[in-house]
This record gives sequence, C-alpha cells and structure tokens, in this order.
Amino acid sequence: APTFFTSAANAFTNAPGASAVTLGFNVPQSGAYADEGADELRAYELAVKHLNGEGDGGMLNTFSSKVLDGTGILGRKVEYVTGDTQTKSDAARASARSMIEQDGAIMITGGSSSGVAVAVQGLCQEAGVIFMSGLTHSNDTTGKDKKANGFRHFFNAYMSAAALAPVLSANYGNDRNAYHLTADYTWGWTQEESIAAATESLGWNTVNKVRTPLGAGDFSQYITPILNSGADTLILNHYGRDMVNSLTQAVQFGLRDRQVNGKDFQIVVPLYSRLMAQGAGENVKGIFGSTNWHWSLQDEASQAFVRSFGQEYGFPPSQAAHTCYVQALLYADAVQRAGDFNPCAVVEALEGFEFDGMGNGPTLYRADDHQCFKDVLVVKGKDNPSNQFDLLEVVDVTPAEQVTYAPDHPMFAGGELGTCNPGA
Amino acid sequence: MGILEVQNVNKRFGGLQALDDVNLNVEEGTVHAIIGPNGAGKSTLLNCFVGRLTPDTGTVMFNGQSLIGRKPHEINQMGVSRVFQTPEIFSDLTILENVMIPSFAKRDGAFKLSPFAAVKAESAIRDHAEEMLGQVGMLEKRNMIASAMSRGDKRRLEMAMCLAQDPKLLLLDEPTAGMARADTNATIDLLKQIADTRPITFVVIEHDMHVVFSLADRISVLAQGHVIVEDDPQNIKGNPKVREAYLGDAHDD
Amino acid sequence: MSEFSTLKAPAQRSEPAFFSCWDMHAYYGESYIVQGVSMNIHEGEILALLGRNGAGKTSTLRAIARAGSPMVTHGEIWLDHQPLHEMSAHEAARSGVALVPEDRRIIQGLTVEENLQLAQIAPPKGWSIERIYELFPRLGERRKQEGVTLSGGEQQMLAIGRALARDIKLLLLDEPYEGLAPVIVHEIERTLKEIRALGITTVIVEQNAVAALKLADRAVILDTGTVVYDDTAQHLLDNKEMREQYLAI
Amino acid sequence: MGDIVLQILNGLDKGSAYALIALGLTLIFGTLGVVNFAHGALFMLGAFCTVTFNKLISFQRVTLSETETTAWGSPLEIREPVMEAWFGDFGLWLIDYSVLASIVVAIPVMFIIGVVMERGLIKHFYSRPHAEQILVTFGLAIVLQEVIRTFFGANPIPQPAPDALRGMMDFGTLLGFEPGRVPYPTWRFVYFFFAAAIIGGVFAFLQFTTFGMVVRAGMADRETVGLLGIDIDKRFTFMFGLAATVAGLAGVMYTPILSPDYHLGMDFLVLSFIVVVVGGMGSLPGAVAAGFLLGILQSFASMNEVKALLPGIDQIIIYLVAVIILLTRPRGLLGRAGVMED
Amino acid sequence: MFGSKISDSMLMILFVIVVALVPLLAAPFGAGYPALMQFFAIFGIFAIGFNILFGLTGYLSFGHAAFLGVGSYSAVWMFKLLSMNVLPALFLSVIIAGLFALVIGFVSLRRSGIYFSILTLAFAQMSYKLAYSVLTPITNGETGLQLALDDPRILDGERVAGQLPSPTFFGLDMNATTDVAVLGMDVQLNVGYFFSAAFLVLAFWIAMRIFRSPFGLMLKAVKTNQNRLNYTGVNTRPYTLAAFVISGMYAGLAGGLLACMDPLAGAERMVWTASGEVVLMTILGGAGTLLGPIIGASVIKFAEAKLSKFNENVVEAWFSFLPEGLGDSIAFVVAKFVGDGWHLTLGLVFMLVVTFLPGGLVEGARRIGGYLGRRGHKGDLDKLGSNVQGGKSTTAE
Ligand SMILES: Nc1ncnc2c1ncn2[C@@H]1O[C@H](COP(=O)(O)OP(=O)(O)OP(=O)(O)O)[C@@H](O)[C@H]1O
Ligand SMILES: Nc1ncnc2c1ncn2[C@@H]1O[C@H](COP(=O)(O)OP(=O)(O)OP(=O)(O)O)[C@@H](O)[C@H]1O
Ligand SMILES: CC(C)C[C@H](N)C(=O)O
Ligand SMILES: [Mg+2]
Ligand SMILES: [Mg+2]
Repeated sequence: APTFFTSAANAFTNAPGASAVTLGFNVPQSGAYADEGADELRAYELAVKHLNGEGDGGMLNTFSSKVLDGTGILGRKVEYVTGDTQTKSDAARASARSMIEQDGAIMITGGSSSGVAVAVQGLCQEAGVIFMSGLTHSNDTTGKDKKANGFRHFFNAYMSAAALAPVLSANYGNDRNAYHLTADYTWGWTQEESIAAATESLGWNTVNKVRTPLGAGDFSQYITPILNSGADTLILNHYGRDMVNSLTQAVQFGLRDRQVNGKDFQIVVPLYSRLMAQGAGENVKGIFGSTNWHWSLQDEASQAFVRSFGQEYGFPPSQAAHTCYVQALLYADAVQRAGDFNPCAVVEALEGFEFDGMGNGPTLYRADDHQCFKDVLVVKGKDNPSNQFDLLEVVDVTPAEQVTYAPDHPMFAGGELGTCNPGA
Repeated sequence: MGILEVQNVNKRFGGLQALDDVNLNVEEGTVHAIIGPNGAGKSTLLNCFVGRLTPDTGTVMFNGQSLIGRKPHEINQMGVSRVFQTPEIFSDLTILENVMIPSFAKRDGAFKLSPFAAVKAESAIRDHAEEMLGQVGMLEKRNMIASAMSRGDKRRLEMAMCLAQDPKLLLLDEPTAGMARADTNATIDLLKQIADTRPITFVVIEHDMHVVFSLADRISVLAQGHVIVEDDPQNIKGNPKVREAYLGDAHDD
Repeated sequence: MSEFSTLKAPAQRSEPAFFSCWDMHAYYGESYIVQGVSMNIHEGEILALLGRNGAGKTSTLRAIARAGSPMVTHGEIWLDHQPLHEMSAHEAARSGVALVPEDRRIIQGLTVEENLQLAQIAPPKGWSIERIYELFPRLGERRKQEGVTLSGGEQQMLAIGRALARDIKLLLLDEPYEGLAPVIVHEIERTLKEIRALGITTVIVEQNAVAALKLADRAVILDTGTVVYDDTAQHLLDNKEMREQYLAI
Repeated sequence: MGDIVLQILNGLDKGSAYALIALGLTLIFGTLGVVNFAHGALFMLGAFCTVTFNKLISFQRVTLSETETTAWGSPLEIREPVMEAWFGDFGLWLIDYSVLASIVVAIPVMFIIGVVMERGLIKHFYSRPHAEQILVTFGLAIVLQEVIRTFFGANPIPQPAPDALRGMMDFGTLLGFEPGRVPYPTWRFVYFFFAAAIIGGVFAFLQFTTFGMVVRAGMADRETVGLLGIDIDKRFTFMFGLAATVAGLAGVMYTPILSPDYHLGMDFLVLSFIVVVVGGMGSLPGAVAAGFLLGILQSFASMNEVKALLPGIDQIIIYLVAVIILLTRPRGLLGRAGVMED
Repeated sequence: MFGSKISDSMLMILFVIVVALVPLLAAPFGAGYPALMQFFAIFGIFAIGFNILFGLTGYLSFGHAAFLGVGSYSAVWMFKLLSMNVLPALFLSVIIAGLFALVIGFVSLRRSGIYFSILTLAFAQMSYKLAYSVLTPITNGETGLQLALDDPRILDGERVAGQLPSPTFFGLDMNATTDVAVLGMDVQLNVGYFFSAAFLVLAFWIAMRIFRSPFGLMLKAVKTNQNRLNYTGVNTRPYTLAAFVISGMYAGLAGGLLACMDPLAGAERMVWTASGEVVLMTILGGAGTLLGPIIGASVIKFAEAKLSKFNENVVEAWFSFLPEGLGDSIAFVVAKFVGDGWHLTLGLVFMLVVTFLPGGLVEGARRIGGYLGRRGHKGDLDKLGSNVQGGKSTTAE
C-alpha cells in the first residue's frame, strides 16, 4: 500500500497528538457554489463548537448515539483547517493534499459537486484518511466510484427519483410526455437516467433527453425545441446557476402557460436547494423537486439544529449546512465509539451504523456502499412565502425504505469498495 | 544575358497600374540604378524581385531561374538581399546580433534546429559580423540595442546585415536617404569598394543624384510604372525627358 | 522680455527672442540625448538645424513640440511669451507649434481632406482647406483618396499643408526633402519660400545642408546633443572649416 | 419549419447580446488599442447596477414582531416595502419597471466607472504590450468580481422583467403560422431592439461626427493627433466611458434573461473575445456581424437534429467556427491588415 | 546574487542547490509539504516551456493548458493500462502532447498576434469541452480520470487487494516522504518532489541552452521582426512550430508529472483560465527571462495554496494581541483578502506587479539589485535573460 509518511511510527496517517485533532474542511470558496461553501463552513464551525463543548450543543442533544460529551473527540480538542475546492477536481485534490500533508488533517470533509467528491474520495483512499463527503448527488459517488474510506450522508439521484415518482404520479397523472434537459456531465447523466427510469415505470413517455453544456448561461436554444416537441413536462436535470437560468428562461418562454395534449405544461426540478430557489425567484412557485433536508422540518433534531445555527448566524441553515454538520458529528461519534482514530476503526464503526436524531428520521450508513439511507423530502416551490428563506414547502416525506435499493442495483454497478486504507 | 532579367512585368493595385509592362536587364557585376518620381513604382518593382509581391503578368529571372511564386526566404537563399526603404531591423536585439542573424541564415539555410549549440561559441560568425559592422562604421556601437539608434544608423545597420550575407544581388531602396552627407559619402565609398572587390550586382533606387551618378553603371528611369529610358549615366543627365519627368529644370549638383 | 529676465542667460544670448529654448535636456528612457540645447529665433526667421545622424536633431524638435518622447527633464522653452515646457503636446500645438515629422505621419484610414480637417478641429484655425489646395493643387485633386496611399512627395505636401491648416507661430520641419525626387524637392523648396514670405518662424532640419542654408537666415549645428555652432547661415556657408568638420560639405 | 424560425429568432437575440458586448470591447480596442479583459466585468457591473437599484427601491422597513418568533427563537422581522407606502402606485410601477428604470442610473454610474478605470489604470497601459494589458485588466476583473461577491454573495439574484413585457408574443402568426407555433418572449424582442438601437447609435456617433473621426485618427496615431492640438486623452477617456456604458447597458438589459451573479463577466469574457476576433479586431461592423453569425450558428448547432449527427457540436460550435473563419479569412470577417498581428 | 557577474554554469549550480534546498527553505513558510513543492517544480516546468514560446517568439498561446491536460490523461492511461512505473507514463505524456502541439501549432501558426492567441484558445476550449462531456469514456468527464481497482496494468505484478497502487519509479514510491527535524522545523523529504525537481533542473538546463543557441536567437528575431527574417533567408514557420512543439512537450511533461504525483487527470486542467494561469506565471515572474517563469509559478502556486487556507479563525488569531476592538476590525478587513477572498488578493497582486514592475519579479529584483549595487552593472542580470531596452550601457556578453 502507498505510504504518505514512511518514517512515521504511527499505524495510520496523521495520528493526532495527545491534546488536539485536526479536521480538514474542504469547501468551495470561489466559483458558482461559493455561497453553498460558505454555508458549509458555517456548519462545520458550529459542529466544532458543539464537539468542543461550546454553544448549546445543537444536534448532539438529539443524536441517538450518546458517546459525544462536548470534550472534543477522544479527549482531544477539535481543531480545523479550511481550503478552497474551487469546485474543480484538481484544485480540490490539491487543497485536500495540503491539509493532509501540511496540516496533518485526519479527516477531510466538504465539497459541493460529485466530481469533486469522487476525486477527493479517491485521494483520501490513497492517503489513508477518512472522507465524509458534502454535497454530492450523483449515483456514482457510492456507486461505481465508491471507496472504503469515503462516506456519503447526502441522498442521491436514484433516491430523488424514487421519492418524486409517486408525487408526480399523484399530481400529474401517469400519462405524460417528458422532455429532459440535462447538464452534460456525470451527475446530470445519472439523474437523467434515474428520473427517466422512475417516470417511465409510472407509464410516462420520455420524448427526448437533451444534454446542455455546463454553464451555458442562455439556454433558450435548448428550450425552443421543446415548444413543438409534443412534450408536456420538462425535467430540468440542472443544478446551481444552470438550474436558475434554465428554469427562469423556461418560464420566460411561456412553458408554464402552455397547454399540451390538453394538459397544463409542467416543469420538474428533481434536485432542489433553498439557495437555488432564491436565485430563481418567482419562477419556482409550484414546482416539484426533492431535497435532502429543509429547515422547516418540525422534528426535534431539525429544530435544534435550526435554532443553534440561526442564533449563531441570524438565518436558517441550508441543506448543505445540514449535511456537513451531520457528517462532522458522525465522524466524531464513530471515532469515539471505536475508541481509535485509525481510519479502519472508523470505517468499521460507521459501516452499518444505525442512528436517529439527525433530522431525517432513522438512518442507516450501509456497509456495502457507505451510502446513508434515510427519509427523502419532496418539496414544492411555495406560493406565498412568509419570508425570504421560506421558499420551499415540504409536500411529502418519503420513508427511507421506499428509496432504498439493492447494493448491486445496475445504476450503481461497476466499482469496488475496496478495503479501508489507514495509510501506513 | 544579365543576372536579373525582367520581362513585361505588370502590377495593378485596384485602379492603379503601378507597373506597366516593365522590362529590365541587369548585367552581372554592375551597379544598376533605378530612378524616377515618387510613386513611379520603383519600390513596387523591387517587391516583385524579393517575393513580397507577385506580378500580375511577366517574368523575373535571376541567374536563369524564375523568381515568380517563390517565397521571400527562398529568394534570399538564392543570393538576393534587400535593404528596405524604411529600415527593417531586429529592433529589440543588439546591433551585433542583428548582423549575426543573416550570417547564420546564410550558413545554416532556411531552417536549422540547433537548440544546444551556443551562439557564444560561433566565433567565425561573430568575427564576420564585426567585420561588416566595421565596414559600415558601427563597430563601436555593436552592443547597443538597435531600436535606440537614429534613422541614419538604422539604415547603415541594415546595409551591414545584407552585406553579411555576401549576396549575389543586392537590392538597395534608398540606402542613403536620411543619411548625413559625410555618411552618404562613406556609403558611396563602401559600395564602390564592395563593387570592386566582390562579384556582387547592385540594383539601387535613390533620389540623391550625387549618389546615383557616383555609383551607377547604368540607369533606368521609371515613371508612372513604365521604363521611359534606360541608358548610361552621362546620357541620362542630358536626356530632356528625364529632366522634365524627374530631375526638374533647376537641377544642379 | 520680462519673463526672460528671471532666467540665467547663456553666453550667446543677448536679446529677448520670439522663440527661445534654454538649456534643454531630454532623455529616452535612460539614454541621455539632448544635452543642454539653447537657441533663440526671431520672429519670421528661418533657422537651419544641422548635424550628423544621431546628433539629436529630431529629438530636439520633438522636445520643442512636447511630443511624448524624449522626456525633457530640464530646461525652458518659450514661444511668444508662452512657456512651452509646461505644456503637453496638444497645448503646445494650440500655442502655435507645428511639427512636420520626419516620417510624415499621415493618418491611416483618413482621406486627404480628413487629414486636413483633423488639423482644424482644435483652435486656432489657420489657412482654409481651399487655400491649401491652392498652394498644393495635387492635394486638391486627390482629396478623397486615403492619405497613406499618396506617393512620398504628396505625403510631404499633405504634412506641410496640415501644419498650415493651423494658425501657427513656429513651424518645425524635420527633413522635408528626404526620399523625394528632385522635382518634388524643388516644389517643396518653392513652398517653403512662400511660407517664409508669410513670415512664419521656422526651424528646418535637413541633411541637404546646402539647400537648407540657402533658405535659412541662421544655422545651428548639433553634435551629440549639444550646440556646437550658432550663427548666421551665410557665415556657415562661408566658413569652410566648420562646414567640413560638421557637415562634410 | 416553425422550429427553424424559432431558432433564427433565438440566434438573433443571442447574437444581439454577443454583438452588444463585442461592440463595447471593440470600441475600446479599436480606439484605444487596449485589450480589455475587464470588459466582462463591466457587463457584470451593469447588471449589478440593476440589482442595486432594485434593492434600493424595494427597500423594506423592518420592525420586530412582539409576539411571533423565528424558528431559531429571535423575534420575527416584519417587513414593509417603503416605496409602496410612500409613493403608492408610482412606487409599485417603479418596482415593476425597475430593470428599465435602472438604465437611468446605470448610464452615469457606468460612465463614471469607465472614466475612473481609464484615468486610474488603463491610460498607463496604452503603450505597453498587449500581454501586460491583458494581465492587468484580468487582475482588475478579478478584483471587481470579488468586490461584488463581498457585497452580493455568489448566488444569482433574480431580476424579473416588467409584468407587461414578461409574456410571450405570438410572432408566428405574423408569418402565417398557426397560433402558438412560434411564440417568443417579449422581453427578448425588447432586448433585440434595444441592442439594435445602441449599435446604430454608436455607429452613427462614430461615423457622422468629427468626434468619431478624431477618435479613429487617434487610434491610428495618437501622437500625431496630439501634435495637431487635439487633447486626445480626454476623448479617449470619453470613449472608455462610452464603452463601459455600452457594456453596462448590455448587462442591465440582460438581467431578466440571466439572473446576475458575480461570475457573470468571466462567462462572457472568452466568448466576447472570440466574437471580436472573428469579426476582425478593431472593426465595429465586424464585431456586430460576428455576434449575429455566432449567435445564429450556436442556435442551430443546438438543434436536436444537428446534435444527433454531430454529438457535442453545440459545445464547441463557437470555437470551431472561430477556427474555420480565422483560417479562411486571416483577419476575421472584416478586420484590417496589421491590426494586432504583432 | 544579483550584484555580481554570473556565468551560465554558476547559475546552473546555484539553481540546482536552491532546488535541492527547497524542502528546507519552504518549511518556515508553511510551504514545505510535498504537494506544494511538487507544484513549484511542475508548474515551473510548465512555465519554462511556455516561456520558450512566448518569451522568445512573442507568440502568446492561450491554450497551453490543453497540452498539460493531454499529458495528464496520457500518463493516467499508462498507469491504468500498462504499469505504475512513471517512466512509460511520462514518455507517453511528452510524446502525445508533442503530437498534439504539432497539429494545433501547425494550424494556429498560420496566423499571428491576437489571431494566433484566439486560435489556440479555441482549440484548447474545444479540447476542454469535449473532455468534460462527449469524450467522457476517455477522460471520465467532470470527475477526472482516476485509477480503479479493476484496471488491467498488464506489466505490474500482484498488488494489495482492495487498495489502489501508487506511481513508482522502479520501486521508489512517489508518495514516500521522510520527515527530518531541522532547527526545530519539520522538513519533509518527498520522493516525488525530488523526482520532479530533477526534471525541473533538466528543463531549466535545456531552456538555458535554447536561449543561448542560434536557434534561440532566431526565435528572438521572430519576435522582433518576422518580416526582416523572411527577407534574410529564414523560413520562420519551422522555427515557430519547433518552439511551439517544444513548449507543448514541456507542458506535456508537466502534465505527466502532475499525474505521477497524484494520479488523477481532470478536465478542468484544460480550461482557459488554466492557460491564463501559465501566462500570468510567466509575466509575473518576467517573460523572456530564464528564472522568471519559475519564480512566477512558485509565487502563484504558493499564494493559491496558502491564501485560501487563512480562514477567519486564523486571521483573528493573528491579531489577537491587539486590543479587542482594534484587533477585530483589522481582522475583519484582512479576512476579506484571504480565505474565500483570496482571489481578490491575487487580482490586486497582478495589477500591482504589472503596473509597477512591467518586467515582472525578476525585473523588480534587478532594480533592487541595481539600487543596492548602485554601480548599475546591468549586463549581469541579462544573464538571466532580462530584456534591457534602450540602455546605452547594455553589454551583450
Ligand atoms: N499595397 C499597395 N496598395 C495600393 N497601392 C499601392 C500599394 N503599394 C504601392 N501602391 C501605390 O503604387 C504606386 C507606386 O508605389 P511605389 O512605392 O512603388 O513608388 P516608388 O517609386 O517607390 O516611390 P517613392 O520614390 O516615393 O518611394 C504608388 O502610387 C503607391 O501609392
Ligand atoms: N526612441 C528612442 N529611444 C532611445 N534612443 C533614441 C530614440 N530615438 C532616438 N534615439 C537616440 O537619440 C539619438 C538622437 O536621435 P535623433 O533621432 O534625434 O537624431 P537625428 O539627429 O535626428 O538623426 P538622423 O539624422 O539620423 O535623423 C540617437 O543616438 C538615437 O540613437
Ligand atoms: C451539489 C450537488 C447536490 C449537485 C451537483 N451538481 C453534483 O454533482 O452532485
Ligand atoms: Mg519607394
Ligand atoms: Mg532625425
């Protein structure tokens, strides 16, 4: 196995000293996802506070596992370093390497794109540290690119599709002609595949699947062909700026005012986030999508988190913040339970771990692929928001079992998890 | 048969007949001057010799080979060098480097990939370049950057660059324009000396009659794209057509 | 007059002049080119500025006209009581300086007439364009042609015409005969004589020293950026030694 | 058939955006000889003029509720729009038309930004190599965009078009198509005509005023123009201000089409350079022609039929066309010899 | 270093010493970790190569990142298919990048000036766009090409089950690092760094020979007056093409090395800003100089790596010695320039350097050296190839 520190006497990479342990928060600080990155960082800082016993403890109090007691991790104070992924695989890896090599980070977490997640996950596997991914929605992260040292708390494209399909069927019926606009890269493809499969099994017909370049800005040339294509539903497999723009323009082209085949034309955005909804403004009203978590959830854990985040920063957390906060806690908890910082011990502690009290109901970190299985929220753009954060309304909480799939599901086939690598 | 034979060359620019059926025969080893009013087409004609322009019709033969359609560097490799009307030099390089480059081109041909040879080690080339600079009286300025020179100096530098190639045919477009009288005289002497010691043929365009009559063995007079006379210097001076079209009535000196 | 009294006067200067420049030093970057030039010209006089290549003639003219380079670091330049040394190029031009540069600098993309019109945009306006065409009928014939496609001689006429289109007090001519056929040289010579008749103060730089001296009242010879001769033109024509030393004629 | 008409409309509207951006860029390059990598940033600043204006006029008075609290326990903020309260219907109208109204603000603001930029930075680079101009303006572009990010965040901020201009126009009926076949968003027509007006105005200004002649002359030879008594610097400064205004207005009007964010400029930068170069450096008509050409080609390349034949063609069409045009027409569509070839 | 006359061999020796000492010299700046030191060396190579084209011929390529990317992809494919040994990977990187450069250069060099720049930009953007999407089977798109457990690697023997191998140089693991304590600092001696550094030294040596060769002189002549060169019997196209291919091969080597240090090849490596980055490096350091590009590359990579890591916590710690209110407000301002504001600093630095040091950092050092030396031996720094213009005191050798 490759060794990052041949001379180190330790059994694993970056074994922490007696008093402190360093975590690496690798988030996008520049580029289109910088706001998401900033929110992720806020969540991490909050998590560190709570782990170190400062603040109100947040979800530590609701978490079903009770081994964390506000004294850091295994008695070591939690410290952290940050880096900029720039939402580029290369840059993210360079940044992660610097945290591992220079700052002695023992765990890397964060990121806001599947490309970055897969790339950094690969690096962490080679370096022998744990990777707790941030925002990554592609099936591949825990599918063909899964790694033993990597874990995903976020949901994925398949789960979005599984959660959305019943709602779509209930609202729009089983006789629809769907037209996909898809961001032309891996995440887009997996989402397109998942949604198409799910809707087709409802009985929908897929009229066309059109790939659009990332960052196209003006999508009008992809929207006009929809007008006379016979489609009555548009699925936007876009995220971030692309989604904001394509949705805005689709509305501008009057798609939502159209009648096709005697039905009202509908738009679906399978993956939603509050920040995106903010960017798209009015246009999201009434549009269905799915999301990993939303601050309006009424369970105790979510409320605890919203409260401590809101008090700290003055506004509610995004789903990105939620996932990252949870990931930090889950890592700390796993170490604590294992009684060891050794990545392999952590992997063992996390594999098959079942927990509750993190906002999505009872959750399982599945051993086969290191994917979390939990409830998925189906949301809709709110018609009458009461404030600037109140943009999405939860229409359905799809129970975990409904979105669970077999580890060898064809959409996730291809890769091997491998074995955990402690780096020495 | 001459070293440079030009037959029925025509060149149009839009509505302008810049060269109108030009015929010219330059004998090997002579100094052939081309004079004529501004805009007569002299520079245009020279451009047709070096591959900058392609004549619309007509032939240009050098040493029995056609020059038409050849690229500038090929023509130069055949032994034709040219001094431009507005000096064309390597203004960011030193004077010495300016003269070494043509020497390299002469020795190595149109292209040679020699990434590991050292310029420093090329003493033969440098000595030759310095000799050329000595001849035009610029040796002591050899380490100056060319752009910092006055126009007269640039012109002399360009001459040294051409001479460094030891060409068979040297085309000079107003070599002494803007030169001080002392330097003009020195240039005349230099050209004379070269003409005497080397088997080189000159084609000179010049408005300074002092230079023309000191150097030329033969003179062609171009006016409105057309050769109106070709003759010996003595006859040209007296030719009334030439006086009218070019020299003007008050001409003296 | 009174302005001059505050200056420390160089030796040869005795009376206030229409144009005078004073211990002028100028640099191109780090190269020191104009090294303390002083000269005076009376109103209506023609001064021939002579010297070998690289002596600094062009640089001196450009310094007077306040062109961007060379940079004048020291010295004063006065034209009709106006301190040119405090001005930028366009202010100097508005104060009555006109430079006919050595490479004519006809503006690309503009017709003959536009080149002339351009000269009249900033005040003060000089000759009317029609009057310039009277002086140079050839320009009139080619008024719609793009300026840069003119032949060398015509371009020179245009450059001089452009100067006359402004109301000028000082005309700076840099090698007006260069590259021109003898017939044209005669033509330009005639023009300059007409200009002299108009009483425009002129500095002419010319390699053809004899021609310049015939036209000029006074002569200044420059050598490596300093004045080595300043006297009447006739005197220089008579002074064989000087002529041989500096002009090789 | 209807699809083709739609794609042509699309290309026209895309092309007018490209042309407008390229116009400002060429103006700066053509008159000042400066390769301005901050041009995209000017476009972005224009868009943020609208954002700021919108934020200002939709200013809300905040009072803290005494009874209700937020999910995190702090008192709920009750927001009351001030415009409406103070100005009634006019306030509402102004908010509705904020994009158009912000033009009034954007013109002076962008002009001043352009002037400050030219006086403060660009003028030192007139005689410097293009590579250095690129570097310094690129640095400036980064600085501008980061400053905007500091104030407005990285997330796009929606700027809806006025209600009256938000719908569709059934363009097809004018051409005899059945209703609903060829509809096109009204705002995009507005953009097209706006661009045409600006382009026409700039052309007329440069072609039919002596100012234009002077600037063209100054571009060919600054020094000589100065020696003719013309204070070319002032006019150049004005030109820079004008170019910045054109870029800014292009940005203002584009906000309903593309929700502005701080990165907007960089996305347009490469594209606008390609448009300018394909048109021929320094040629205004070239820039406009290339803008429309590339816009239309891009639309066609995105048609499903075309993509089926050549997968991925829509991703590279702009670059591919640039390569082909530059290889067949050495100086772009309408470029002059000698400009920017060294 | 700048005060005395330096011969080429002295410069070379100095260079080797400095390069060898980087792990020690960089440690106090928090830059002494393998990833960053490898970047210094690798991007140094990239910039040196770019400078051979841009610095000498003046042709400003805006698409050089494409060659870097191609080099990386080639190397990773070699790792996947053949062996984890770095030599075949680097060999293929250089060859493929060279071929790629030959094709693109052949077409692009038909134009000059900005038209050339845009042609190269267009080719590079096409490569990037295709690599990102349509060519995903070859490039693995957005994620980047990575090693996988089921890669064939036909030449390599058995490996640890469930673990990815890492690139080696005949058994020397690129990742292997030895920690040594020097003066209380943790100095990391990393195989990959020294391996890259060896290539940097080689690249520097070749560049120096090119600068001093008649070939290099011809390239400089191309930059100042291509027209004259044509009428001097020189065919400029082969020269420019050779320079283009050589610099493309440098880029390929750099790309290959990147993959050797960290076996992933991402499409983002080819995007236009990556091409812009090498332009920035070269100009920041000093275009046309020998050392400039390396310095520029190191400075930019250093800034990129370090600035982004200073989050608000770190900054607050810096100013914690100040009185509460003051410290906080200074920290507040400073924090805008680091962490997620690091781009702002980068932009400002570009502007300042270009405005006040047109010749780049090398020029700045020369000025300081000249100022300190006061004797103004300008010729000395010309050794480093800086272009001194117009000075009468310039000496050639
Ligand atoms: N590329 C061109 N396009 C259009 N017209 C041109 C071009 N080159 C030259 N001409 C025109 O052709 C004519 C002949 O020009 P040429 O330069 O040969 O004259 P010349 O005899 O060298 O004059 P001079 O003594 O003034 O240098 C001129 O009228 C000139 O304007
Ligand atoms: N742009 C420049 N940069 C640096 N040095 C220059 C520049 N222009 C001219 N020089 C130098 O200044 C000196 C004077 O040049 P100037 O052009 O004034 O001479 P001149 O007397 O007009 O010569 P000529 O008769 O050849 O035109 C020369 O040594 C020249 O090398
Ligand atoms: C940010 C994520 C939720 C979506 C992103 N585009 C991805 O690749 O996964
Ligand atoms: Mg001529
Ligand atoms: Mg001169």
